[in-house]
Amino acid sequence: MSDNFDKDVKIHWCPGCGNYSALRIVKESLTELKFEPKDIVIVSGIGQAGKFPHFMTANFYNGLHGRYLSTALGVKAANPNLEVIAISGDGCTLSEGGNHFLHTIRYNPNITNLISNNSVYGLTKGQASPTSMLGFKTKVQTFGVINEPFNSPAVAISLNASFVARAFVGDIEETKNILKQAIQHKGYALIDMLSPCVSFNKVNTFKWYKENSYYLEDSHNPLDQSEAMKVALNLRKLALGVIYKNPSRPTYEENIQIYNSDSRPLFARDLDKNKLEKLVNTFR
Amino acid sequence: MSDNFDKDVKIHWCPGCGNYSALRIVKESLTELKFEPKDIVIVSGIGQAGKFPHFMTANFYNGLHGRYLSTALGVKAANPNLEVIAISGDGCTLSEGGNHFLHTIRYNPNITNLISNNSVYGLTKGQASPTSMLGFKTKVQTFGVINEPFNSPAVAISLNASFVARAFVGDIEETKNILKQAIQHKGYALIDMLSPCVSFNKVNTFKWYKENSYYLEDSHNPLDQSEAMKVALNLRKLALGVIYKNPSRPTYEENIQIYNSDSRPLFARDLDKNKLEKLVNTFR
Amino acid sequence: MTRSVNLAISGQAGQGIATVESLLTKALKRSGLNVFASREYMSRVRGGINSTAIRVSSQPVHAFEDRIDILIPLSDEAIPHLQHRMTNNTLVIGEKAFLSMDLLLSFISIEVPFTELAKEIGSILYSNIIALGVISSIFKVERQILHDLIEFTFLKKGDKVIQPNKSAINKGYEIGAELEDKYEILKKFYMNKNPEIKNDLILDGTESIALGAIAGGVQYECFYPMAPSTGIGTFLAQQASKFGLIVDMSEDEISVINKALGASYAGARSLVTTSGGGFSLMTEAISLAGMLELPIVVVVGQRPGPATGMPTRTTQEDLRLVLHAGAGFFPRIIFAPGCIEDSFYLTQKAFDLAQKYQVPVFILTDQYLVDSYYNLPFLNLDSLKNEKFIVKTDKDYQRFKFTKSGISPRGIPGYGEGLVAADSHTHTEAGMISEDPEIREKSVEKRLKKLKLIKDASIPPEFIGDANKIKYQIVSWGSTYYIIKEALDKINRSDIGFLHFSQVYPIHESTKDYLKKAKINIMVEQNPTGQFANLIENEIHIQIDKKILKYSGYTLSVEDIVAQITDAINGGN
Amino acid sequence: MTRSVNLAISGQAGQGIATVESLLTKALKRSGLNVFASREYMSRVRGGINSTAIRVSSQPVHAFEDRIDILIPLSDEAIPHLQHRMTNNTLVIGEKAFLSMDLLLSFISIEVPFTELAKEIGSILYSNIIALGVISSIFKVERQILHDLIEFTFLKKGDKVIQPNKSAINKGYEIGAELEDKYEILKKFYMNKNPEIKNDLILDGTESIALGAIAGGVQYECFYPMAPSTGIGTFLAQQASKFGLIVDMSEDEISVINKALGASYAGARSLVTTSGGGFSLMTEAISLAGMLELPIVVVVGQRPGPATGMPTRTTQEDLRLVLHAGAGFFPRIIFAPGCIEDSFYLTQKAFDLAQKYQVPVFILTDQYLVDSYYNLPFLNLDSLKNEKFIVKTDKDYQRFKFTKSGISPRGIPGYGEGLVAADSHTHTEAGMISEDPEIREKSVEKRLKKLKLIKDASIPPEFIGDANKIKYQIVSWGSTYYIIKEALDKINRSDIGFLHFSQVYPIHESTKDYLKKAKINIMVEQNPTGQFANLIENEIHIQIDKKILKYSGYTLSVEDIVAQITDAINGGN
Ligand SMILES: Cc1ncc(C[n+]2csc(CCOP(=O)(O)OP(=O)(O)O)c2C)c(N)n1
Ligand SMILES: Cc1ncc(C[n+]2csc(CCOP(=O)(O)OP(=O)(O)O)c2C)c(N)n1
Ligand code: SF4
Ligand code: SF4
Ligand SMILES: [Mg+2]
Ligand SMILES: [Mg+2]
Repeated sequence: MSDNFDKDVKIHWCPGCGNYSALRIVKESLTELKFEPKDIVIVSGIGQAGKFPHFMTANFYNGLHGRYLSTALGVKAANPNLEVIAISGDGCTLSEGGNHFLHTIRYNPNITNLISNNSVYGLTKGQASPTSMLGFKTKVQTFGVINEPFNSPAVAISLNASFVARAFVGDIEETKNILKQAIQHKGYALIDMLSPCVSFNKVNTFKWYKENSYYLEDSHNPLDQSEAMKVALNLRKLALGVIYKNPSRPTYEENIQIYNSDSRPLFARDLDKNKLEKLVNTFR
Repeated sequence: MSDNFDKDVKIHWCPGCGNYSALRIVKESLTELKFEPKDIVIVSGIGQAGKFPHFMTANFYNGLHGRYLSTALGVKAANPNLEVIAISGDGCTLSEGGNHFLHTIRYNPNITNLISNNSVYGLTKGQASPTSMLGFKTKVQTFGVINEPFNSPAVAISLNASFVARAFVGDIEETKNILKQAIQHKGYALIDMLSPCVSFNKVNTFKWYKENSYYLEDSHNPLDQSEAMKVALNLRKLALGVIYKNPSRPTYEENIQIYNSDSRPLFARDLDKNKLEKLVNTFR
Repeated sequence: MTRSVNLAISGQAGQGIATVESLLTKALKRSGLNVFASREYMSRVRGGINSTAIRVSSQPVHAFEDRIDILIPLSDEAIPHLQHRMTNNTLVIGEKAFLSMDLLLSFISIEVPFTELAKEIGSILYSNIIALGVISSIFKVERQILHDLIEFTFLKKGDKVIQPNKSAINKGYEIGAELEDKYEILKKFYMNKNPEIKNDLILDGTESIALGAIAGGVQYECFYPMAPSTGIGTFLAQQASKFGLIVDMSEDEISVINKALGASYAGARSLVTTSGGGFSLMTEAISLAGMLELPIVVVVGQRPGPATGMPTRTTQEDLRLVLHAGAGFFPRIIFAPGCIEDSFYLTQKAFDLAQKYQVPVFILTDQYLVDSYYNLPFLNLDSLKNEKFIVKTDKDYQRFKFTKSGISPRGIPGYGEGLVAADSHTHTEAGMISEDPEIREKSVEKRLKKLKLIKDASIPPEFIGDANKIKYQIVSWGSTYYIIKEALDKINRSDIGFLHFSQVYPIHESTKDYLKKAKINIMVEQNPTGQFANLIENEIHIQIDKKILKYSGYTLSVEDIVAQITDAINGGN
Repeated sequence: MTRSVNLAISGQAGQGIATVESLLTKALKRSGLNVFASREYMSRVRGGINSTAIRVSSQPVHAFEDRIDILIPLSDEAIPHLQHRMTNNTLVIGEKAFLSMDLLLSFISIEVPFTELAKEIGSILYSNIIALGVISSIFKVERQILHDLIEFTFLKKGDKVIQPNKSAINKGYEIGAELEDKYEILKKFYMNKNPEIKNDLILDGTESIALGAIAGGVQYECFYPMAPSTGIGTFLAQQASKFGLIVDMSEDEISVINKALGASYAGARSLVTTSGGGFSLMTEAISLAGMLELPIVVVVGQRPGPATGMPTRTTQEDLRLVLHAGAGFFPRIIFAPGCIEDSFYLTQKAFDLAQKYQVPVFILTDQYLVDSYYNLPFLNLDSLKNEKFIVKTDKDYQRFKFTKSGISPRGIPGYGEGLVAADSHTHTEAGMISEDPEIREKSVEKRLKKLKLIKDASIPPEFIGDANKIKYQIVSWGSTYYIIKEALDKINRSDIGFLHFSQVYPIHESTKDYLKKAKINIMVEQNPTGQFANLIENEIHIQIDKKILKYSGYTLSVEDIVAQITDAINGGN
């Protein structure tokens, strides 16, 4: 089904890691939406989830830890025609990259942002992440986590993000469904994607996620910010599905003046020398 | 009234700047709460508001643009007995310092955080800040601000901050009242302090703030997160007063193990050589 | 030798000194006089004490002199602030309150009650414009030039602003005429005019860099405001829609550089503008640019540090920062424009080289240069090519192909059939993570090869003097160019040469020969340790013999250089 | 010359190689054999191919050799991965599936069906422990030592883990005995034991730095995980409550350093630990430390760059980064420990110097050193003083007093009657913002004075050899110390000396004399450009004659050095 996006490489993840399902979900969704690898840019940071683009066929930019949302925004600014999937871990996105998380939401670029959320630092071998639960013990957090868990959907809604969802990689079909909506959404679309780390997180396991999550009812109105917020604030039972949507915000690309009259991406453009000459002459 | 904290220096702010009132409010509140300058550390970043500590008598640490909340947390960690007031501008706190804003809230150190919010970059002469309104025009934002304004109280509540308030420097008595509550609150206390910039923000003037704000009724229950959030999400009419309070979160200092059995600040302690010797010997 | 009249206007922030400076320099130029102006100001929005220095001359002037011939004080702090630059012959024109006689300075003073006169026109705000009129009158600038400028400047504000300003100008001319009748001394400021320069450009360093960026085809400028580089972003923002340029004032410097690299990856000509502190935050991503081989132009406006330091003052102390920023090894290019023309041409060139070699290119400037301006006849746009240096990819495109030159043909996602990778790990030709020691070695050698290419193509230093006669050679880089040049003109000794670098890394191989020609090489730098002297030593293993270092945060002046070179030479070797 | 048996164990991440390594080295040492071990591993949690190299000897061993005498392959990639280090005499002990005969390598192999045997005990997980038993038996380690270690290691996990592991050990010993009967060759691995070392310490670089920090009185450690420095923070976290130490894993490296400086301001002995990329993000705050004159110790574990590079590999390429990080000029100290003992003592000293001079002190280490360990008799704690270097302030205390030495007495808020300022601008003695050129000059000179003091007190390089006989001198810094030392022992020529630096900045003034003694100075560094050679040239204006540079991401070995030095010398001059 997803052969266009398949890549014949050894995958670096541990057997059983949630990222395998995530990979399948992404590849299949893109295939089903009829994208070609060359239309797509996968932008990622550093971490286990950050290795994502190495394991599928597409353009990619695997940059620094924490900075991928800025990269993604830059890519879109330079060429709004590219479909950008920005994916990285909970640590990468919310810890090192917290500031870009906040501000990218404010810009509302038309990108799909998957946080592969395993509530732990996988690649660096098991420290607590911002989404780790209170009391979660590790080699470093020897007395357990003391910091309030980072509720990324709630924060996103508080910033009036234009699309906020949560998904669980254990459920491939539903997650594909959510992802496809996110991709088709115009503007920044966040998916807090729950993805177990079988090596370092013995609390938030596949089973745990299954037991501690539920799908939003059809009656849930994602257009109502306060209602969405109420849902998001509840961390005891994790809502899956599209939590919030604000279709009225223009995208960043729409707000970029220069694309109003000329839709060519930047690389296809040239300097207008006459205009420059005129400008220089205003300094006489 | 506040002579202990007064300082005989030329103040660098423009005549009419909201920071003058803020300075008075801080000095008087501290005096009324019977603090002495040597109990206090004012921690600030860079910006007009960041110059704050130079204009009053106290210990101070005027560090880098955007980093003052981390500094403040470090100060408290090393010596929980010091009373720390962390103050800086909206740009410093929410733009350069956005990540520390998020995570300091998660730690919940016992500090008072005043954002001197003038919705503009004062010191660098008039660019839009994260709290500038949509459409706000400047020399740089020539077509007006396109990014969703940063709603710091809402973000703080979404992270379950332990104290969230908004105040307006135009009302000295009420703001003192709010500030005193913030100082007395155990844990991180945020005040989004509206403070006009008379030089660069011709939209959010004293008059504008007066007209676009209201005091919360006594009936408002700051302990209810959803209710508080509703209040905070409304940017059309700005609520003044204590919006949210979560008294159940332990402070960061309370969570630091080493102060449980020994309350001495770090500088008063010494290495226990015997313990080190024992530890070294475990490697035989 | 160049004779100039040096005028200073000083007062508080918010008193409109910048307006006078801008109008006056334009007016003087349009009347046929050469001008040079430079500003010094505090990190304040209102109050404090700032000044502008304007040199007026029949010959071209391009450098800062300390000496003040005419001072217009606009506050009582003006004279104390500038007295070290005043002489017995300094003429002060101002109102009584600002003449602070208690300083017991001897200078010549002429009282003009600017404030009173301004009030008569309608507001004390006009005092600076009256002063502008007085000076223009003294320099015999046609009044119409001022009127035209006023009209142009306040076009949008309409007649109710234009009219009183014109009246203020007229008032100034009136007074100017009166003064000339009364004070013989004013005659000595008369200078021949040269109609040819009337149509000259007049640009400051900020404008020149920004125009250079446009000429270089900039398409994506990202910045976070920080003195002294903020003006570049502001300028570009105002030109953005005209030039199809995206200007993004971002949340912080880290996002700035990462966005710019993202845009560069997608094919945009990217620029970031910052200062030392903001640049520091970009360090990690500079190294990323090295790894991803993405073109990027980075303008760093130097200001004195460490840390916040003196935000609005000048220095040349971030060369080592820019040279060494980023973990690991990768090639880079550093330009340090010596003048306004350089600021334009080198910025343009920076874009070309960044694309060509797929490396970060730095423009190292400083507060002195960005805030200085003078007239110049033209900027040559004829040779602009802005080659794209990208390829349309085919199916098996590999972004990091090992080639003989070290340069891999650069593909852009969405242009061609191929896929374009960018990977921050050590990677294979296809951009896949690799831990293979051979891949690492080849990758390092690829980068070394590129550096060699870049070095071979670097700009030679400019030598002024008679290579066969020199015993001493002044070596410098960046913004001190004209200051030293004028000083050497003044000293006027054929045994002193001048070697100036506008490309400071990698340096051209001719440097060795140049340095060997002089018996004593004397480096002039505005930092306490001689950073460029160190760089030269590392690159060509020649030790600079003497260093003239200044680090007060205030620019070197022509007089400083004259004195210190004289000293250095007389101090023997 | 040291004779050692070099053992390698190689398999996938997650197969428990680290456990075997740790148990085996301890066991060998406790039986009276010297050990050296070092690890190389991929940036993976499971899979891939990793290895540990363990040298066993009657004499002390401290350096990495390429040559493998015995290999235990735990996966089919082991032999391909390590074949370049194998010889005709390499003995491979492993199961058939991993002996990959198709490589047509000639080596001696002994088949042992570890997996099968492990299954018999209850799980394939025990294969590595059986292997451990076999090796221990070959080296004649008393079985009880292994049993004790197993008990201690799995204490918390209880009997159901301890028992099968003991059985696995026993199985290993059984097989070991059988093999010895069968294979004459195993006899040659016998080595004399030295009971004196049974009680030695055995430490890796990570542990040694962490213990050094505790010895230095560390009170506040802040970090964000990043290979290869993460282990230090982890170690300290586990000791935190015992030593009254706060360990904070923070949101990012920028907060890390700013928190640590805040804590330092309030009187804590602060430490941050990071690697090149994370350190890059601290650049701005390093400059802040310079401006605020706050003590801070910064450990930078080097890994190959640029950017993410090779996270788990080794290099010596961030000297220039650490040396030049931060806008503006301010004094700093950089240590680069050469061995495990150095790692301890220099880290301890770093804290003292940071407090004494109120400057940032850097410990530059690398993956090779933090992941290497060997036995050593003791760590000397007797001379630990940890002087506080703070004063109780009085009412008119001024934090930045200009003093003759350049050092201002350091006050702490809340200790005494005075107020303590910290200001990131150029500031007066009281810490107030200043734009006064004289204040700036005095501040710069204050910093220059401190650098001078620091330089005068710096650690001289260690010279090994006969100064009067040497013609060649190998110069190195940091972690290559023992590798070069052993290589020079092997080469055994009296005309070659060795000069090693563990303080790399500022360098001791004796350096000049040392370098002048040799006709040809040869620098050995693991980076492509010779960063330390450049540093030396800038500091003392002597050019290093030759450079041996490695930059594959894999450590230099004793063999590498022997070959390259021989080459360099025969290449003549
Ligand atoms: C600036 C910087 N700091 C630290 C690191 C080290 N690092 C790599 S991945 C990672 C955390 C990974 O956690 P997460 O983002 O949750 O991804 P996961 O591995 O769990 O998928 C860290 C700290 C780095 N590469 N760069
Ligand atoms: C790293 C860094 N980037 C940029 C600056 C320049 N800068 C100083 S203050 C400021 C913004 C000030 O705005 P705000 O924080 O809102 O404070 P205000 O002046 O409005 O009180 C900026 C961008 C800096 N000092 N450091
Ligand atoms: S460590 Fe965790 S997140 Fe990383 S690959 Fe293994 S299971 Fe997945
Ligand atoms: S610029 Fe604005 S914020 Fe700054 S001092 Fe002036 S009025 Fe206040
Ligand atoms: Mg994670
Ligand atoms: Mg502001």
